[in-house]
This record gives sequence, structure tokens and C-alpha cells, in this order.
Amino acid sequence: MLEVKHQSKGLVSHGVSACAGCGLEIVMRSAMRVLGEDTMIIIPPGCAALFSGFGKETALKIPGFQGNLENSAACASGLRAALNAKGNTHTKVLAFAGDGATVDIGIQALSGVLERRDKVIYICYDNEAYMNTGIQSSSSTPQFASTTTTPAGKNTGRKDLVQIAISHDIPYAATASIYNIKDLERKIEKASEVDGPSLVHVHAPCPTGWRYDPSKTIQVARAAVETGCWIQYEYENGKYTLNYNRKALKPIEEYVGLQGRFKKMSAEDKKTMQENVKAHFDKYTGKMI
Amino acid sequence: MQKQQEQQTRNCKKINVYGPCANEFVSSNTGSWRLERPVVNFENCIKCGICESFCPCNVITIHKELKESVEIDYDYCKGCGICVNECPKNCIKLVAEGSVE
Amino acid sequence: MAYKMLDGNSAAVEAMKLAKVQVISAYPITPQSSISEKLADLVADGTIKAEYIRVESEHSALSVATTACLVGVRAATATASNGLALMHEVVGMTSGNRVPIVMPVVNRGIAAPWTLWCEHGDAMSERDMGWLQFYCQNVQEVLDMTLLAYKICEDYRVQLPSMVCLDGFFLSHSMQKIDVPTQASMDQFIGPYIPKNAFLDTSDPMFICDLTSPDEYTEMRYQQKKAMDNVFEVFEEYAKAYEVITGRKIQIMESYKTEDADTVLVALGSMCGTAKHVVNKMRAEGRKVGVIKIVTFRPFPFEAIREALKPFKVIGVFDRSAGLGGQGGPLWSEITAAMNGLNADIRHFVGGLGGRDVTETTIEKIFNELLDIQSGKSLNHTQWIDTKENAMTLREVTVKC
Amino acid sequence: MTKIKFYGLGGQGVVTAAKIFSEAVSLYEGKYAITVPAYGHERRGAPVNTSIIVDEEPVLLNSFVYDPDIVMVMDQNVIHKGVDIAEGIHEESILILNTEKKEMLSIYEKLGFKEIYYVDGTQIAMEKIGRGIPNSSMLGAIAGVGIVSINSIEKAIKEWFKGKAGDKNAEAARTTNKKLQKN
Repeated sequence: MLEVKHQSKGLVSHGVSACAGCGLEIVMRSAMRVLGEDTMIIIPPGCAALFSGFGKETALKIPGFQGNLENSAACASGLRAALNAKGNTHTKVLAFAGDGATVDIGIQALSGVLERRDKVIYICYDNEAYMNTGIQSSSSTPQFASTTTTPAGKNTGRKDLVQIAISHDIPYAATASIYNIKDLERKIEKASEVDGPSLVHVHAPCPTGWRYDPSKTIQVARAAVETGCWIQYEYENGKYTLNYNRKALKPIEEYVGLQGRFKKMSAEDKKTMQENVKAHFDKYTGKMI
Repeated sequence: MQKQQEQQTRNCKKINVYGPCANEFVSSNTGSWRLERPVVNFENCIKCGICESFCPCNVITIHKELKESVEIDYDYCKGCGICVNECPKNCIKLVAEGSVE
Repeated sequence: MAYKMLDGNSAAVEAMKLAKVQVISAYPITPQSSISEKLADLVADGTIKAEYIRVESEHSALSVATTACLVGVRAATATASNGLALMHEVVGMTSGNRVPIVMPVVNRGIAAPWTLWCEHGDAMSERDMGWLQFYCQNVQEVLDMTLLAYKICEDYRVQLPSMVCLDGFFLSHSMQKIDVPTQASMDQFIGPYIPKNAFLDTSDPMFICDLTSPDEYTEMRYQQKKAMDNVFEVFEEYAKAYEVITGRKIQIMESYKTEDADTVLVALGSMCGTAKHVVNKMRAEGRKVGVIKIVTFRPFPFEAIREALKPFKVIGVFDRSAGLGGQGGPLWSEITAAMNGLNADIRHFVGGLGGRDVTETTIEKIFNELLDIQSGKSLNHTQWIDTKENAMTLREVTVKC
Repeated sequence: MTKIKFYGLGGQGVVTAAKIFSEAVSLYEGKYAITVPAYGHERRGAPVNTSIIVDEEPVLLNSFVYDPDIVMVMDQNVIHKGVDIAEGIHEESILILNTEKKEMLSIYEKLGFKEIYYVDGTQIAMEKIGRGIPNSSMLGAIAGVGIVSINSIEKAIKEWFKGKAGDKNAEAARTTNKKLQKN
């Protein structure tokens, strides 16, 4: 039996060694709040593994397994299959992985689960690089962002995870952001209710890797949405809905200007980025009419 | 549906499990990381709960009925300052650790 | 007795069926594919009541089986060759978390060069990953060993996964006459799966496989080592029980006509059958040779081997894997270690790679070389048996220099 | 111990024939047979072969057959595809050939078999099964040389194909068995 050494308000312990101002921590707490104790979790190595624990100590009150970096989806599939075999259809199965473990090395296993329509909730917290190992670029790192493996700024755009997921014709996929927790929790709730696999891709700013003051995590997350650098939408049974109601996007400067990782961008770069963001945003909003 | 497994965990027998397994729910003393602590000016607080919802460590509790409406658990507060930055009434500020009680 | 004609893959499936596996994750690879197909058939027609997860890779196949088993069901998968290599990372997860999966491995060489055919190189690459490894001589043994493996692996003293290794095509696709135990007898022998180590259960949460400090890692490895040490005792216990039910004796190793032999050959897998056949033939001609068949390669039965090989001055070891860069192949290394200090001349033969048949002639040639060394007629032997003369000139191309 | 080799072309059911044959001798005649199929990446139409070993005792030998006692050729054209079906034969080896032309025999006669049996298995398959796949019919032929009885072959065929298809295939085997001729 889990020995509770310290009290906590929810299913997640209060003192977790995530950096001060960590966006991911908010995602984890929201997910646990929504899904509750009848949940099993798979966490790959990465920042979220801080919640798995260390030695005999864990920061979660639900059963979990830390798999390999690339098999979170498959491990979740295994849990689902075993629960089904035991006649248990109520316990929720959650895979909770970062962008590296999802869009890079884990995309194959994720694709497998989505194609098989295994009833698994997959939450990808996206801090746009491999933060736990020291801020190396992932395929979810945006163009021009400086990381330790793209010191001069990444020269290509990011992989579009949710579109990849949607192309598997799954019942529910959404993007969300930690600046709107109500929306985030509503989406996790929906994801847990559909019959089949679901994906929630959550923008989770990282003060350490993006180089801004920890107090600005929410501000940065909000600016990402307001400038169109992160598009908040959901896809449910073939229908797209934009979850951000604003006619005009703010200039990207209001987002990138907050972060050290975009410091090296030239005026030309910013112009390019602005155009790309606009084109990307228009493409999506086009789908949502 | 097969239900072969006896819930052998029910009888609460202690066993040694082998390999990596965590079975203690623990909070680290993250309060010790703090260089600055958030301090609330209750005069302007409207008890909106925004600070509570955005706190990554979930250490803020709003007491609507109390004048000292915002309770912060300093054992775990890392002093990130998100509450300070997000408070719509600007009634939380960071002060250097040790400068106030 | 209820005889059936089964090939090795069908025998492995038969064993999984008798063990009533509840979750199956399968990814096809030659020569394992018919296992994936037959399991799918049996799930589809309701013969096996299991969840069949059609995974997209072997990496996921073992991931699914491993986590499913942690939830408390008997889970199954099978693989071969490059598929096993792709699993490698998860192979460590399964054993390190003490998940007792029984996995048939249909032995096939690992590319490059691409080969579809038999070699032990795939399983040998995983020999130190904390899994038990059993090598089968014939199809009956595939069935018996797989059934027995469930008992051994799931015993509280062991709690380790196992690979039941069957030679690609020579066993996987060879039809042989098999005696299949009844479902009732195996229900009693194997029984339902009950997790005896860490498990996942929402009414009793724990987090499995979190980060472990240098302060405890060694101890957890030691736990695995102790479990390996327990295997022989557990093996013997269940092999006896199995013999009572089926009348068939399964051993960690078998000495075949070694009592009065002048020399012996140590081998693994299907070639042991051919070697026994050659022993009979040569003995009819008055040449006294014997075979030592090793079934349990992991854990390696050092003591039993040492005891069995003690009387011999000249010993041959046949590796069906190249053991590149080592002084000999993996089996030779273990035999040499087992014989440490015993002053035996242990000769190393590599052959049967990438599907090359180990024929009667091959084995006879080896025995003749060993007998010549034994009688002092010769000092040398052929290390790479049956290798063509033109090995170094197989291809010629023109290059600019 | 009897060592047997089946030759044919991919798609003619050579491997299946070997399996049915091994079932017939093992399950219905109390003997022990093992098949050692030489699988490759061959496709439909390419020459294939499979080895079978039959004994009164459980068979220890687990390698391909190199010195066959019986060779069965399911397609007369195999010999034109660069396959030496007489490889490893000895003075007692016999050949069973599926051929429609007596003149084909003259080519095979030079190979040194002690006895040659022949029948047009493909034609019989066409008549009885409706498809020119000679595996079942040729199993009737091998029953004609004494290694297995036609009854056992028919039982094994019926078990393998089930139902009506089983009856038709068994009939093809029986017909071939009757029509088998010794050269």
C-alpha cells in the first residue's frame, strides 16, 4: 500500500523537483484533477519523470509505470489491454509525455495506438525541446528558437502533432495551453470520455529552456496564443473548433520578445516568422468555418 | 470476460518486491529553494482565485470567508512569482527571503 | 496419447493456448510470422480468450506485453532476429522489473548480411539481459519447454522472463509428431497468473520503474542474480512435476551416450538431434563419441556441465553464432569458463550461420577432427566449419584508387 | 529410415503435400516423420523442394535430405529450371514423376534411378478438383510405392482440407494411385 508521508491537496505531491515556474507541473496537476484516482499513468523519461519519483519515493497517488522514451503509447496500450482482459473498462489509462518522447522518438508507437483505436488518453506537454537533458532541439521546437543543438536558431518549422493524430481519424484531438486552465481541463475531460484514443497537445512554457523569468510562464503561454504562435483548437468527430475568439492576432514580437531563446532573430527572421504564423493560423481557421 | 486474478493485495500481507518500485508518497522540501517569497496585501484582494489556479505547486488556498483570504504553504512554495505576475489587482509581491517574518 | 503433427511455431502457439494467455501483442517477422497469425486465428474464433494487440513494431510488442503483465494478466509475444534486436531496450525493462513473460524466439541471423534463416546470433545478443534462455532440440521440446517456462518464470523464487529459442525453419517450420498435454492437466499445472512482484492496481497504487540511485542499482541487479541462481532448483522441481503429468523428462542439459565416449561435442538447438543421429551412426562403426546438449543457456548450468565434461580431455563446442571479436563463440566461452582449471582441450567450431545446414557430414567431420586430436594424430581443427575456400573472394568489383 | 525429397514449382503445394504426407505416416501408420522445408524468398513459379524423413523410431536427424531414397517430382519442368533432382541419389533410389508425356521419361531415365513411376497428376487434379494443383493427386502416387497406404493418405487429405474439398482431393489421390505406372 502506498505510504503517504506528506499530505497533499490532490493526487500530486506539492514538492516536486520541477523548476520554479514550470508549465508542465500545471498540466500534470490539471490532468490528475480531471482524471482522478481511477487512472493508471505511463510516463517516459523526461521532465515529467520527476513525478514518477526517485528511489522509493513518488509524487503521484496513482499507479504508474515509467517506460522507455519512445514507447509511452505502447505501454499505455498494454495497460488498456490488460484492464480489458480483466473486464475493467472504468479505469482510465493516461500516457503523459513530452514533445521529444511524442513527436520525435515516440511518434511510431503513438501512431500505432491511434490506428488501432485503443482507448488511451495521450497528453503531450510541449515545452518545445528536450528540457530534461539540457534544452536540445526536438521536432516540436519552433523555427528560429535557439537550443543547445540549434544554437543559431532552428532553421525549420515544427512537426504538426495534432494534424498527424487527426489523420488517423481518431475521435478526439485538441491543443490546449496552461494559460486557460478551464479550457485545458475541459479538453482532458472530453478526451477521457470518447470511445477510442484521444490526444491533448498542451503548450507548456519552460522558463529554463525558453529563457524568461519564471514568474512569466502564464504570460508567455497567453502571448503564444494571442499572437497565433500556438493555435488553440479541438477536433471532434471530424469537426474543428477554434477555441480562441479574437479577430486580429497580435504581432509575434509580443511573444518572442519575452524569451531569450528568440533573442538572436534578425528583423528579417521576424518578418518571416510573422508571415509563417499568419499563414499557419489562416490554414487552421479556414478549416474551422 | 475472464477474471482470474485473485485480489491478493487485499489481505495486506507485506512482501518484498524486487526491482525499481516507489511506494512512498512524498513531497520534497521545495520551499527551501526560494530566494524570494510571495506576500499578499489582503486590502485589495478580490478572492478571484487566479493565483490559486496558476500556482504550479498547488500551494495556494483561497479562503473566501476570511480576511486573510490567501494562504500560501511556504513549505513547498518555490517562489516562482507566477501568482505575483498574474494577480489582476497587483496585490502579491515578492520580497527577499528573510526580510519579513 | 493424443498425437498431433505440429511445426515448431504451432507448438509454441499450442503452449500459449494451454497457458491461457490473456493479452497477446504480436508483430510478424520471418520465421516467427505464423505464430502471430495462428494466435490471431485462435483469438478470432474464441479458442483463446485474449486481447490481441496488433502492434506496429517489436519494440511496442514487448512494451505492451510487459505493462499488461504488470496489471496482472499473463501476456504473450514472440519474435525473431532483427525484431529481437529492436526489442533490446524493452528486453531490459521486462527483466529489470521482474515481469515473467515467456517469449518464443525463432532464431534467425541478424542483418547484415540479410538472412531469413537460422542462426543463434539474435538470442545470443541478448544473453546478458536478465532473461532465461532455453534452446530446443525438436518440436516436442518447444511445446514442453514453453509450458515449463511459464512455471519457472512465474515462480516467486525466479520472477524473470524467458526466451524459448527454436531454430528458424529447422524447428519453426518442421512438422513433427507431438504429444500435446490436455487442457485440464495444464490448467492444473500452470494455473491462472498471479503477480508476485510489483503490480499496477488503482486500489493499491505504486509507481514502477522510476529512477534508481547508484545507492540501490547494484542491489537490484543482485536481486536478479539471486533469482538466476534459483532457477536450477525451480527447474528441477517443475520438470519433475511435468514428467509426472506427461511422462517426458526435461533437463537443463542432456548427456547423450557420453559414458564411455572418447570425445564429446557440446551444442545447442536442433543440431543436437542431428549430432545424436551421427553419434549412433559412428558408434555402430565402433567410434565412441557423445553429445552434450545444453537446454538452459541462461542461467548457464556451470556445475552440471563441469561434472558432465570432467572425464573428457578433448571437447568440441559448436556455436551457431559467430562470436565476432571473442576468442570463441558464446557457448565456447561459457564451456571454457565452466572447465576452468580442469586441463581439457576445448575446441571451438563455428557453423550453421545464416541458415547453412548443419548436416550429418558436418558433425561427422567435427567428431573425426576431435578423435584425431584425442589420439594425437592431429593438433589442429577447423574453427569455421564448412566455410568455403573462396570466402575472401566472393565479390570482385573495380574501384578507383 | 527413409529419406524423401519433393520437388516442384512454387504454388503447386509442395510444402503442403509434405505436411499432409507426414501426417499420413505419423498419425495413421504409427511411424515418425519430420519435414524439413527449404523455405526461401522464392515466389510462385520458382523451383522449390522440401525434405521429409520417415522412420519407425522418433527421428533425431534435423537437416535437409542429401541422399534421398525417394524423389517425387510434382512438375516435369523442374528439370529445365536448373534443378538437379538426382543429386545425392544412390542405387536404390526411386523416382515418382508427374508427367503427361511419355517422352519426358527419356530425359529422367538417364539420371540413374533404380525405378521410375509416373502418372499425369496435373490432369487428374484438373478432373477431380477443378484446378491443376497436383499436390493431393501426387500424394496418391507416393502411396503407390509402399511407403504409405492410400487409406492413410486419404484420411490425412480429408483432415487437412475438410468437407467437400477434402473429398475431392482424396478422390484425386485415389485416382492417381490407381493410374500410377512403373516405367
